[in-house]
Amino acid sequence: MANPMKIRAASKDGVTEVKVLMSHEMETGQRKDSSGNLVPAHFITELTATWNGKTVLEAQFGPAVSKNPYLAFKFKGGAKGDKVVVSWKDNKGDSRTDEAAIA
Amino acid sequence: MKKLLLAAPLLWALQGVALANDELRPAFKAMLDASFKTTGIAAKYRIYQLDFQAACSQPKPPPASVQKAIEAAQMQTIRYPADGHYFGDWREGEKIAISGRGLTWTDKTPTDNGGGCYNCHQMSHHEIAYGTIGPSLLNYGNVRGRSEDIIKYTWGKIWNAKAFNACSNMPRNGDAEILTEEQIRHLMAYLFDPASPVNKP
Amino acid sequence: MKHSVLAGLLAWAVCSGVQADSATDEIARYREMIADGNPSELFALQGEALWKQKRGPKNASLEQCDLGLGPGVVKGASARLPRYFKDTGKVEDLETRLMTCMQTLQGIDPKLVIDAPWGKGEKETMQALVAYIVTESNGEKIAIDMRPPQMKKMYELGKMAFYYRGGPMDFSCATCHGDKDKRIRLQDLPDLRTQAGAAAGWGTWPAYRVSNGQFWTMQHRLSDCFRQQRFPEPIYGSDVTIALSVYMAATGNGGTVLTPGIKR
Amino acid sequence: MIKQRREVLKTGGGLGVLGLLAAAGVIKPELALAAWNESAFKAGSLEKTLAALGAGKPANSGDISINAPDIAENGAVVPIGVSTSLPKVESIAILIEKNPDALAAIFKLPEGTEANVQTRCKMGQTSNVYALVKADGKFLMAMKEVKVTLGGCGG
Repeated sequence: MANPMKIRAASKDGVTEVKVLMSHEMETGQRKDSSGNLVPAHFITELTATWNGKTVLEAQFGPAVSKNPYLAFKFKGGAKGDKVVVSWKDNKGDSRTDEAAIA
Repeated sequence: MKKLLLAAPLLWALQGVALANDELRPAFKAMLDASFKTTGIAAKYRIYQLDFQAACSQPKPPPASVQKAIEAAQMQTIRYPADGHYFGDWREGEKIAISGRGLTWTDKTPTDNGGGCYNCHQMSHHEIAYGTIGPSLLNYGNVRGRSEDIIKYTWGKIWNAKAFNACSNMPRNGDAEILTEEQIRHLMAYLFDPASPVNKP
Repeated sequence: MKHSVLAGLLAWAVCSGVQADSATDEIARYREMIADGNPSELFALQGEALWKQKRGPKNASLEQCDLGLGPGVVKGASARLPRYFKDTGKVEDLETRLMTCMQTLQGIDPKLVIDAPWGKGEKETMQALVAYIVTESNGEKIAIDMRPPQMKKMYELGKMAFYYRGGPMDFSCATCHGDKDKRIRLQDLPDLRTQAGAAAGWGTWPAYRVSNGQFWTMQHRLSDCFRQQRFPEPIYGSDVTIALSVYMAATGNGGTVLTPGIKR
Repeated sequence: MIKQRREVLKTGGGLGVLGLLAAAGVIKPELALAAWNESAFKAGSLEKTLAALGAGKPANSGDISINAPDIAENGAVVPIGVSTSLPKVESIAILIEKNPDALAAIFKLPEGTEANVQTRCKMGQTSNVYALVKADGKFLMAMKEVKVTLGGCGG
């Protein structure tokens, strides 16, 4: 199972900033291992972020996004204690959902 | 007189260091023996020192007389090209200068070690990622000229830098068989060729 | 003629100087940009769970582990390591102390940690635990207790190891870390002989390495230094690694702990 | 490997039906975006990627800014942020010209989300980085060069 994300959400002057760190290899499929075999591609393809059930961001990633991806974005609204939920899925069908309360 | 006065405490200080080290030397040797193991081509015997390595293992360099003796001995190791050909292809030289690979426990048996030159030296007009442990070699051929003396000196310096500076930070590329004669020729071309990016902006 | 050559030389000297400075500034900007959002946090998250998780033949957690400030105290512990531990009669760094705790509390054989490849098996556990523990010392001062004679001896041995030249490239630690304001490629090299340099070096490792996406413990950092030095491989947790750690940490005493770091 | 895939691409095989339709301009790219946009992520060159995204040849815009360093200490992690003052932004894409496949990421921004995203990308070498913004139904673009340097020791 995939490891948890680290999500930070902070609201200031009516705008919530969300910062997400995801634990993922983001393997390009073009790298060779020590014995010379291609390591199969394994990367997050889609990500969705919601605030109180409303979608605030949809993203699609290619394998060029760095290992252990980082993402930061801002949306209008959000009160302290509101829930921000982030979900991703990868090209092998693995997925992960985590949440954080807005600080 | 003044000199003498200054020299005395300095000598004591040196002796003090030497004493502390001497007492601990057996413990230090035992520690190294117990702490390292052979992995891949990096055999354990690499922790045992050559004489000049030992002499250059203090916070301060050894006395001038010791340095002179080391330099003289190391000078004997330099092999100049038998056929008198000092220059190869600067393009190959650039690759060798850029590569820092070779001789670690994750490397295979070496035939294509890097020179690791950019770790310490500025060289090309175009490469910004250069180290500053050694002096800048930018425009080397243009600045130093291309006389026989400077060519021989440069070859010798690459082959065994310790012949010119006993405790130099620079590896003995030829003497320690880090680079082949062929590779050193390429590096020489990289340094001297007017068309090389070292000399041509 | 001579003058024009000189002028030309001066021109390139100035230009290259400017170029190098702006490159250094840009690298500083790059580092600033990646500092926020250090993936070490992902490892720390796992480490905290592992600290509390019952594991090993004794099915126990590490919550009673004494890292030097008493059983279970994690806050500030790594800022005071390495230290001399009376219960083992040894100077231990964070990782060897954790191995002691894993053995005594959980019954996990230290060999399982020592023999595992980096980032695999019990070394993966170790790296997560370390990420968690060093995060809990962020912002503290490096405070190595140098009173025990065992620490003094380790410091002297570490200093000897620091200057010890050997291997096919004749390198010592001091070759790269024994002078001020030097860099290798574009990476600044901390001068580990000085308090400021040692604090900057010791105080920012363990760290997440962006080049390979791995979290490196101090043992891993030191091992790779020896690899690049073309030395043989130091055994995990061996005395040479502890001695060098004591030398660095004690030299950096009073500096600020900024762990976990994020490095190239 | 890459070459092989490009060959496949030329002949049209290997593309999802949806991707094919999108590439042919039969359906709107937005529809393809609902699922992972394989045709765009595997399009290869910048030009082909822009085509696969239905962006054609977008005009440059001074209202888009790319927040990335001039020099990256390591190509494995290059921080790239895109922000714009353009109104009605629907999506933002990050493209890296010299990567095997130019497209790195696409962000779809619902109303209320600011046109300001940051992520980190891999760059195999020094390259131009493009930010493609779709605002009010129109594609616009900005560009910035990022130099990638080699690291110390053995690298």
